[in-house]
Formats: sequence, C-alpha cells, structure tokens
Amino acid sequence: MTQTGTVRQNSRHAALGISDEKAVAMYEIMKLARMYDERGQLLQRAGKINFHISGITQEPSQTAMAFAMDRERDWFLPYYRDYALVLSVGMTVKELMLSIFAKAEDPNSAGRQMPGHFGCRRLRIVTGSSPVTTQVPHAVGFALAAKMRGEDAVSIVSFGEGSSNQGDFHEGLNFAGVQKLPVVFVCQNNQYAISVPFSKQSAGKIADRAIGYGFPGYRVDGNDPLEVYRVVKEARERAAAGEGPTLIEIMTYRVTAHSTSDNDLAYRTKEEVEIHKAKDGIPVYRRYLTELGLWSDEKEDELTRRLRAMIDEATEYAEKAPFQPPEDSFRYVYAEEGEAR
Amino acid sequence: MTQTGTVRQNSRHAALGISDEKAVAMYEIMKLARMYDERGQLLQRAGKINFHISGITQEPSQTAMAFAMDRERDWFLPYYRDYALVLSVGMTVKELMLSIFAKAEDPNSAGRQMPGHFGCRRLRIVTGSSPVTTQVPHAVGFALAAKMRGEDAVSIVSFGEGSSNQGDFHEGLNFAGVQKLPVVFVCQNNQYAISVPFSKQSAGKIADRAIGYGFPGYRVDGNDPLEVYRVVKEARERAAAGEGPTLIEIMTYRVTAHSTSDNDLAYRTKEEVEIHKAKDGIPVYRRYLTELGLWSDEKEDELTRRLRAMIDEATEYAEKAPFQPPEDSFRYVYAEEGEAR
Amino acid sequence: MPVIEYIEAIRLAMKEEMERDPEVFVMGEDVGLKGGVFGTTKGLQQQFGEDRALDTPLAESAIAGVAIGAAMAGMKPIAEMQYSDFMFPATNQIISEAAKIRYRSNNDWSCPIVIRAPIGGGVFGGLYHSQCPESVFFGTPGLKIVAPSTAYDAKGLLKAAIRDPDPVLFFENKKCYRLVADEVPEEDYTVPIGKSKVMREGGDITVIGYSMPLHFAMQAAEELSREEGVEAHVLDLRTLQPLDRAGILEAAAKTGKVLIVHEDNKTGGVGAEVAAIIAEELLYDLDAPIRRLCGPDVPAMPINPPGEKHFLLNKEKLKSAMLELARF
Amino acid sequence: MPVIEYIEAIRLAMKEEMERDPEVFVMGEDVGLKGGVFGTTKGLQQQFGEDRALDTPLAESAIAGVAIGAAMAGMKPIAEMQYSDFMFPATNQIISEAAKIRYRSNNDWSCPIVIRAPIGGGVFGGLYHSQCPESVFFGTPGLKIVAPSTAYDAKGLLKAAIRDPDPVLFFENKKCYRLVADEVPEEDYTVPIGKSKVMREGGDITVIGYSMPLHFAMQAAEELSREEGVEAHVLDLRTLQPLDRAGILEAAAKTGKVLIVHEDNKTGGVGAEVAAIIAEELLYDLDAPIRRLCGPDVPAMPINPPGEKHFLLNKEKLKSAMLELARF
Ligand SMILES: Cc1ncc(C[n+]2csc(CCOP(=O)(O)OP(=O)(O)O)c2C)c(N)n1
Ligand SMILES: Cc1ncc(C[n+]2csc(CCOP(=O)(O)OP(=O)(O)O)c2C)c(N)n1
Ligand SMILES: [Mg+2]
Ligand SMILES: [Mg+2]
Repeated sequence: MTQTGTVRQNSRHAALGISDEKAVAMYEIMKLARMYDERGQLLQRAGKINFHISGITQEPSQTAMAFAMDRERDWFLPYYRDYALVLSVGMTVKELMLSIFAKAEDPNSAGRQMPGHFGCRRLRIVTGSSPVTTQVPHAVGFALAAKMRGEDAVSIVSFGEGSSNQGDFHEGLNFAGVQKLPVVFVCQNNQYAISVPFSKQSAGKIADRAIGYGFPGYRVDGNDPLEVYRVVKEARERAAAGEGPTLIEIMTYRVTAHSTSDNDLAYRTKEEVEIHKAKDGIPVYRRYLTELGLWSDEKEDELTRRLRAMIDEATEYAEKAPFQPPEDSFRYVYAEEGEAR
Repeated sequence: MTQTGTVRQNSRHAALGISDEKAVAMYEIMKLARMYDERGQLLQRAGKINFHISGITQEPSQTAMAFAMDRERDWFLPYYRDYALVLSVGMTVKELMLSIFAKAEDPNSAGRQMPGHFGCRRLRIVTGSSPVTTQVPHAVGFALAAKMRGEDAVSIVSFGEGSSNQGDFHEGLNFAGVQKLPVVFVCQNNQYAISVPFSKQSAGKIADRAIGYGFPGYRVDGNDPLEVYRVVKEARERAAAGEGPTLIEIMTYRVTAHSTSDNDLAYRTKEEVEIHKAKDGIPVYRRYLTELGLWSDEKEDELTRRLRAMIDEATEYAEKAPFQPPEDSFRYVYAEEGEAR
Repeated sequence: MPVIEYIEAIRLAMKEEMERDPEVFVMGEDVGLKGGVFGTTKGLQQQFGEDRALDTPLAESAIAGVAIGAAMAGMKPIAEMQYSDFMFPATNQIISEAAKIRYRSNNDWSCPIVIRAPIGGGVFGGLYHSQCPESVFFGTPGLKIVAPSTAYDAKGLLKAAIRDPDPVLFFENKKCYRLVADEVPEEDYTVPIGKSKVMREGGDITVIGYSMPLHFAMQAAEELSREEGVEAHVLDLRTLQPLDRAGILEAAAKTGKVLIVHEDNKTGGVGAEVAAIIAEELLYDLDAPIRRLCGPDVPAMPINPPGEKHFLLNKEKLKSAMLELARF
Repeated sequence: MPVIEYIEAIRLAMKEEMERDPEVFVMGEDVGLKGGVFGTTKGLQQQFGEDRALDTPLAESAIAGVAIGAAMAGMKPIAEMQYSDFMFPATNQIISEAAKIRYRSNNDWSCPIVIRAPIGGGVFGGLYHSQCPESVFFGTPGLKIVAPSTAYDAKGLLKAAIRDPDPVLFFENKKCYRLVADEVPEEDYTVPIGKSKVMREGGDITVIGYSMPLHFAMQAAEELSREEGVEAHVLDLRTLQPLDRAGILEAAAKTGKVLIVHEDNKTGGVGAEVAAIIAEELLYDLDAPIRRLCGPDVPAMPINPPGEKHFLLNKEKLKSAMLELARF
C-alpha cells in the first residue's frame, strides 16, 4: 500500500476487480464500525449499557472478508467482534444499537443475547452463541446443505485464535476437508484469548493446521484489507468451484481490553499495546485512497459527520425503544402452535 | 530389512542399540500376541466368549513401540488392539484370557469391561474406556504430572486414525505442544474406522497435523518394527530431554473384520485384504532374524509349542475362573470407607 | 397389518421419509455401505446415494454440529450416534446449540434435526455400550426426547420427529431391535410427540415407564393377573420431553398406587420428575408411596453375565415390585 | 471470626491447600496473571508459579482430560471452568472418564480431581453466562457434586473436595461471590461432603434448596416470621450428590409441608429427586403436596433486565410461595 502516484487503473484494488466505489464503500464501513465501537465503549463507561466488546483494529480485515464474498447468496457465521463484517453484510447501526441496549426490536435476539451475538436470517447471518467455536461445524453444515442442493452458496465463518484450540475446530475442518465443502474458515488471530497470549495457546501457526486436513491455509496481515480481500476472494472461488475449503489466519492484535469487564494491564503492558495501535489499518487504507484521489480530508469530515449523526440517531432510538415484554421472554422455546418452521 | 549377509554387529537392530536378545524377545512377543489373538477368534467362533477384537498385523509396530520406551518408568495408554503392547509391558496371557472371559481375577477390570480395555496400575498401563480418544488428554496429563514432579517418565498413547478425528486429539496435542510435555502420540493408521475407509475420514496425512502444533510428526511403515523402534526411541529421547511431544503415524492395515461383530465384506473386497495380508511384518522380521542366525525353524517350532501350551493353560484357567460375585459388581463407585486413594 | 421388528420400523421410517422429502438425509459413522453397526440404515445408501446416507468421520461433535448447520440451512438431517454412550462428545452442540437456536434468535432461526441413539443394556456390551443417557439431556428446555417401546411407536414417532420443527433426541432401545415386533400399518402415519399411551388397563396398580422395561411390566402384569388377580394399569410415556402430564396424572389417579420403571439409574432419572409431578399434583389421591424401580446408581453395567443380570431389570424384579405395591 | 466474602473463601481454600500439599494445583483459562475472570485465583500464580496456576489453551475437554490424567498420575488438580455454561465441551471427559475410572478398573485407578464452575444468573450475563447445569451431571454415579451457599461452606467444602479421593464438581454461585459474606475460621477445617445443614429452625413449613436461592428463602423466612408468625425450617443441601437422604427426610418430617427451591429449571432438576425421595419414603407424614419453586423451563435467561428479573427467583417469589404453603 505504498505505491504513491500509481494511476487508478493500475491500483491494487482495481487489480483485484474492486471498483473505486467499492473501495470507498469498504473504507466507509471500516469507519462506521470503528465509530460504532467507540460509541459502545462510551455508552458503557457512561453506565448506559452494561457491557461492550470491541472489534477495534480488526475492522479492515472483517470488512474485506465480507466484501470478498457474495453478499446476496453466501452464509455468514461471524464471531462477537465482527461488527464490520455484519455491517458490510447489511446490518444497520440502529440494529446494532438495539442489540447493545437489549431491546425487543433487535433482530439478532430481541435483546435476549449479549451484544456481539449476531444472527439475522434476512441477511443470511447465522445465529451464534457464547461457547466459542460451535459455529465452525455449523458453517460446515451450511456448506454441506449448499453442496447437496447444488446451490452456489459458500459459507464463511470466523473465530479467534484461542477458539481454534477447541475440538470443534478440528472436527469441523476435517469434515469439510473430506467432503470438499464450500466453506471459508477465518481465524482472526489477535494474539490474545482474554489474558492468555498466543505463545501459551499454541506452539504452531494456525494456518499450518490446514495441511493436516488436506486443504490450503494462509496467513495474512490483517492491517492490509486488500490482501485479505485477495485471499478470501480466492478461497471463495475455490469453494464455489468445488475445490473445497480454505483456512485463513488473519494476523491482527486486540488493542482494547478483552471486553469492558477486563483490565488488560494485569497481563500486558501499555507499551505493547501502543506498538500495535500504531499499525492500525484504517489510516493506512485512508492514505491509500487519498493518494489515488479517491478520498480527501473534506470527504473524511463529511463522512464523520454523517456517521456520527447516524450513530446518534440510532443510540437515541435504541435507548428509548422498549424491552421485550417479560412474559414474552418465555416464548419460542419450541415452535408455536401452527408454525411449520 | 533386505540386507542379507550382514554380520550381526552391523545389523539394523544393533545400530539401534538393540541387543540380539532383545531383538529376539521382540519377535517372541509378536508371535505371542498373534497366537493369543488367533485363539481369541477361535474362542469366539466356538461360542466360548461373546466378543473378540483383533490386533492382527499391528503387532510388529506395537511391540516396537513398547520396547522403545522405558518399561519400568513410562506410562502406557494403549487402545483396544494393543495386545502386543501390553504383553511387551508385562501383562500375561493369563491376564488377557481372564479379561476375555470377563472373570474376577482380570487385573484390567475384574471382568467389568470388554476385552481390549486395558489397565493395570502395577504395569503403569492406564485404565481405558470405549469412547475413543479420551486417553489422549489423559496421556498429556500424565506427562504434565511427570514434568511438574521432575520425574523422568514419558507417556505414550495410541489410538486409531479414525479416532484422530475427535476433538480430544486436537485439544490434547495442542496442549502438549504449548507445554512441551514428555508424551509420544502414536496413531495406528490401519486404513479403516469400522467400515469407513481412510479417504472418507480425512483428506490429509495424520502425521502432518503435528506441524500445526509446533512439534514433529512422522509417518512410519508399521510392518517394519525396527524403523518404528527407531522413530519411537527418538521421540522418547526428545521427550525426556524436555524437547516436547512427537506425533507418529504408523501405516498399517486391519486385515480382520473390525471385530467379531463385523462383516467386513459388506464394505471392502477380499482381494484388498489379501494384498495387505501378504505384507505381514511378522514373517519378514522372522526372516531378518533368521538371516542373521538369530532364529531358525527349530526355534520357531519350540516357540510355537511353548506359546501354545501357555495359551492353552491360560485359556483353561480363565475359563474355569469365577466371575466377580454379582453383589460386588456394585462396588467401587466411590472409594470405600477408610480408603485414601 | 404386517408384524415387523422394531429395528425394521426405524429403518422404514427413515426410508419413507427420505422418499417423501428430498431434504431428509441420514449421516453418521458407518451408516453407508455397512448400514450402521446394528443395521438400521441398511440399504439407504444404495437407494439414496452417498450424500443422503453419509458416512462421516469418527467425530460426534461434528456429526451433531454439521447436522445443526444443515438444519438451520433448511435441511432435515437425521444424525446417528452409534451408541448413546458415544453422544457425550456432542453434548455441547446438543445443549448449547440445538436446544437454544430458536429461543436465542427469538424465533428467527430453527433447528429441525433428529439425533438417533441406541440406549440400553443386556447385549453384553459392558460399561460403554449399554448406557441410558436420558437423564443427561432430560430437563434441557428446547429439546424434545422420545423413547419408543414398540415397533408401531418407533415408526410413528420417528416420522413425527423428522417432521418436527424442533430438535428431537430419538432414543431407540437396542435390546428391542430384534426382540420386539408388532403390527405396523403399511400406510403413512405418525405418533404425536408429547402423548403417552395406555398399554394395559387395570384398576389395582399403575406402572409408568418407557422403553424396554415396559415389556417386562407387561409380562409381569399378565402373570399377576392370572396368578394373583392383580390388575395393573401400564402407561408408556413414549415421549420423555415434554412429558404428558395429563396422561401421567390420569394413570396415577386410576389406581392411587404408582410404580415408575426405567433402566436408566434411579437418582436423577426421568422417574424422579414423574414422581415429583404426581407428588405435586395428586398427593391426596395416593394410596401408597410412589415407588421407583430403576437401574442401580452405579456408573454402568459390567460385561460379565452374572453382573449384567444383577444390574438389569427383568420380569421377576418387576413382578415382585408390582405385587408388593398391590399388597401395600 | 473474620467475616469474609464467598469468593475470598474459595480463593483461600485453594491457596491453603496448595500450601499444604505440593500435589494440589489449579489449571484453567486465565487463572494465571489475570487471576480468573472473577478473581478466584488471584495471586496464586504469583505465589506458586506458572506451573501450579496454569493458564491453559481455550479447550475445556483438554482442561478436564489433562486434569484427569494428572489425577490418575497422583496429582490433585483443580480444573477451573470459566463459566459452568462452558463445561459442556468437557461432558464426555467428566461423565465417561472421571466418573467411571474407579469403577471400571475395579478400584485399581482413581481420579481425585475437582472441577470448579460458577453457576447462576442475575449478573446480566444472558443465555450463556447464567446457566445452572447441575441437572446435566446430577444422577451420574461416580461423581460427587457440591454447591455451597455460604462462605463458610464454600471454604470447607472446597477443602473437602480437594482432599476427596473421587471426582468432585464444585458449583460456586457467581452472584454469591461478593454478595455473600459470613464468618470463616482462620484455622483449617473441612465441611463433610454429603451432609446437609439446617440454616433455620421452624415448625410450619420446610424449605429445601441449595446455593443462592437459600438467601432469598432466609430473608423471606425472617419477614414471614415477623409479619405472619410463620416459622420456616430451612435446609441447605450443600451436597447434591450424594444427597443427604436422612437430612432431607428429617427436615421434611419436621413440618410436613415442603417447598423445594433452586435456580436450575424445574423439570428434571435436583428438586425432582428430592421430591421423589420424600414421596417414596415419607408420604404419610405430608400435610401438603410437595411444591417446587425453580427456574422456568426455558433454555436460559435473557440479558435484558426485565426478562432477567422475570426469569429469576427472588425474595418476593419465595415469600409468596412459602406463605401459600403455610396456609395450605
Ligand atoms: C467454550 C468457551 N469457553 C470459554 C469462554 C469464555 N471466553 C469468552 S471469549 C474468550 C477468549 C476467546 O479468545 P479468542 O478465540 O482468541 O478470541 P478473541 O476474544 O481474542 O477475539 C473466552 C475464554 C467461552 N466463551 N466459550
Ligand atoms: C466416541 C466414539 N464413537 C464411536 C465409537 C464406536 N467405534 C468403536 S471403534 C470405532 C472405529 C475406530 O476406528 P480407528 O480409530 O481407526 O481404530 P481401529 O478400530 O481402526 O483400530 C468406532 C466408530 C466409539 N468407540 N467411541
Ligand atoms: Mg484472540
Ligand atoms: Mg483404523
């Protein structure tokens, strides 16, 4: 992302088949996710909400992942930091705010689940839970269904590097490898599982595990969204062509505490965090667009204003919105009378 | 194993530090396991026992595995086909027969568990169960205990290639990799998990999975006990030196049906089985010893007679031995009064 | 009506549902050419192809988890667990996922899977091929659990389970597979989930249970009727979750003397809930303490024949408990 | 005697046992520098080193399985599950392995592990940080299960669990951590596993329960005594397995009117077994049907405050159920 002065046609994004509009749209989503996330932190500190979990620094790769997929057709199985992914797929900030305030209108769970537990059938975002990695076999099941029905859909699932040490990671990836299923596995390696550093989670590279399942695995720099896009796009193409799954390990770093309930300075230094904050992919991508003439300080100001207004409005709406009536919180244990699904 | 005419000192086994006596002892164990196993099949066909599960063709590598370890000090976590392994470690044929007849005196379980479910504290053979692969994390726990106590012991655990697809395989190996624990993981890849051929179990090599855990993995020909010995020995040395675990995939083939309850011709051909029967490691090893002058037809006859007598006697003893009194079958749910352990 | 074996009823239910609905498929270890270790899926791969009778890797959490994913995608998977003893690695997928998908998404998603698993002992299977794991999953809201005792119910309940919009655990009894055979219509039918069935009418004592032990109860009831003039009312729960409260209370009220039987160990079993329901709702109609005759509170049955026999219920044990209750 | 918090009692029990016995160690996710997500292991790594307060990979089946192996090798591991909701991936290791090791080896091997896991809601944890999984493991012979409600019992039972030769599940209530504080001796003591405790003497109604809801019961009992002259007898089971049958029967007989309370959902809960025991042994001493007041049969509690409140037990719910029973 340093080729200053290149003409647009020869830009990195064009080479990947990304239009200028799409390249800019990706930037806008990254920013939106970042600003939403920062607002979440503020709301928690202000005591307006109980809990927030952040995806800060992971937005560039999450956005790229989503944009590399077919957002009309594919199945998305995100994990709790994937705000940028679900925003890319079509979830609105208002919907995210309804979730963070746990309100009835929240499409993810009607305010039953914690924020970050995404799910929205309309957007082909599959409902998720808290026990980590259970979504990995689910993604394999979606891919199996697609294969059995001859549909063109590919499923993409993400999870942290800590979560990749669960049995379900192994069982799911191996199953997909045997059946050559159309699924893309994305490990967002942000170097920590709460307080446990990567060195105490695994002695190998996550990407290398793919070798044992007979399909390719790649490590990618998560601060470089275009490279992430390239690798995910290729993986999607392989999947759609019947060539089977791919494992992608995105190297990133969790700059926030694990969640608002965590004090990260109990187990790491401020200096370590600062080093990684300096590598933030968003300003780098902004410079890239600016150098190509696709972005400017004026546009940035306009975007910031627009997004802030959107987030303000969403916050206000969600704060005022009603909770699910308590009686209704016992509904939908099973299908209700007359429901077929 | 084709170097005819080599003098003993330059023999393959001598090069591995195996004395002639030990080389012969290994052969005797292989034969004993084979003959015990054949007797088990006969007893089942004769209706004397309900069930037998066979380790035929896997004996050479099982014997080599055990002999490459420290049989006074190490912990053994075998799986249900490991007759040759437990015999190498010191279990007697009489004890195996007591187990196959499910009699009270069976040291493995007093006739509570199926045959092949080994366990004997006296021999440092760890009690096992039927759900596959649970023993893998246990082996890691033994290795952790050894490391914490500064003991010299190494644990060795075996399991089938089908079982290597369970979550516990992944979680156990990864844990051991992070902690660099003294444990040797042995996958006996006999190409089938009951009826499911290897091609439908995994699209990769099992040995390659070690890469993702940051320690070495090797594939070895299971019909070549000296090569198995070499690789396991090396793994044990690495483990004892604090260099961490090793994964070893032993390539073999299950020539019998899965068990006496299985009809394997429903899912594979006789021809396929015959091809592999022809590769049996026992006659090859016998030729090797014979060519070195360590073995002869006379010795073979004498051994066969001796082992047959031993097995006859064990069979008779076990058949006549009493079952555990039914009242006692409710004992040892918990430690009994006054027991500390 | 043809008399068919319990196992054949299960096989036929799957075959007919797979013929009826292309989204129904079966997956599990050895379900393909081998037709399962018991033969429940025999012929399905030949008829429907490798995809719809799918041999999986030896990985129960994936079997459940992949089935759950496929179900959320709109398929109707039947996941086979080779023995119910081996479904514990899938517990997290069953309890944390299948059971909660509809609830956690506020009805946006659903999980119409069936998980079939053979339960029960008496086949010299020892500790890990004989267990009854019902109580582990019982009491997990969001799951339905059925456990038929006859071929008729096995077929009808399995069809109902496959068509059910929610996750159903289908516990088939391996001892029943070839020991139990009864009349099964050739036409399509279902047995409703959540409804118990009176197997025998009687006015002296009530026996409530499910699965294999009911056959002992029926044999004992016939003998007690002939020999002692004691008439037992026998109720087959059929569905363990949701329990048929009305059916239970009606059967209990009928005689005021209740014996609950199951092979799963006594403490914390389904029978405890049945007893608690009766004690909560019907206390004043009882003429005797609520008895339970169940498996002993021991980890699992031993493989040696005297130990297995000592462990298991049988007609004699039922008969003497029933007689004792009648005489109370 | 110093008054200390429930969480501190747990921390101290571990610390003292680790000082006493070099074979005791704790392992789990974030138990090291972070001291656990609740702070129960705070300071242990600093005092005992990385090996004895071992941060593990995020893999519960390995946490349990490795602990089991180490226990068989003679160590005394305390395996921490971060939330009890996350122990389901370890179910197979707990039920198939830990619970059966002594039995299956005919006493040749044993498995002295403790598995600690925080249960219960009311902390805005939503579906997967609030569950009570007792009933999944309850009724599995070979396991012991404890669930203290006071700091005194937490410390004494945890010490007893660590010294116990068999596997113990130790369910600590996360709402109790900082809400409950009581007198705890500075000297070493243990509370015996398998013994219930009378928390309050009374002659009108009996409340039987465990863990957090007992505090609501005690508050309600005080108010009912003052306001209505109703005297409740309150029994803390403390140990769920093995249940203290004698203690239960004595407490039930005392008043003849029994209310069983727990936060775990009603169907199939520990309360069902308690009710069944009473219905089996004490029917003629009862003056009212056996009542249960438990969590609703819904997968888990929602995170939104009105939903959580609606779901949970509290003093008012206890009080009205107790009064209703007293007036029966
Ligand atoms: C099965 C399970 N165990 C424990 C937890 C508690 N927990 C929540 S997030 C987390 C760390 C996850 O680390 P990682 O997978 O690297 O994702 P990250 O949070 O770093 O993005 C843990 C231990 C859980 N949610 N599920
Ligand atoms: C968890 C679990 N699932 C299923 C089974 C039933 N089962 C017993 S052996 C076996 C196949 C094992 O294959 P593999 O690991 O390759 O060992 P092999 O028998 O080939 O030596 C299966 C599926 C089991 N014992 N445990
Ligand atoms: Mg991480
Ligand atoms: Mg095999």
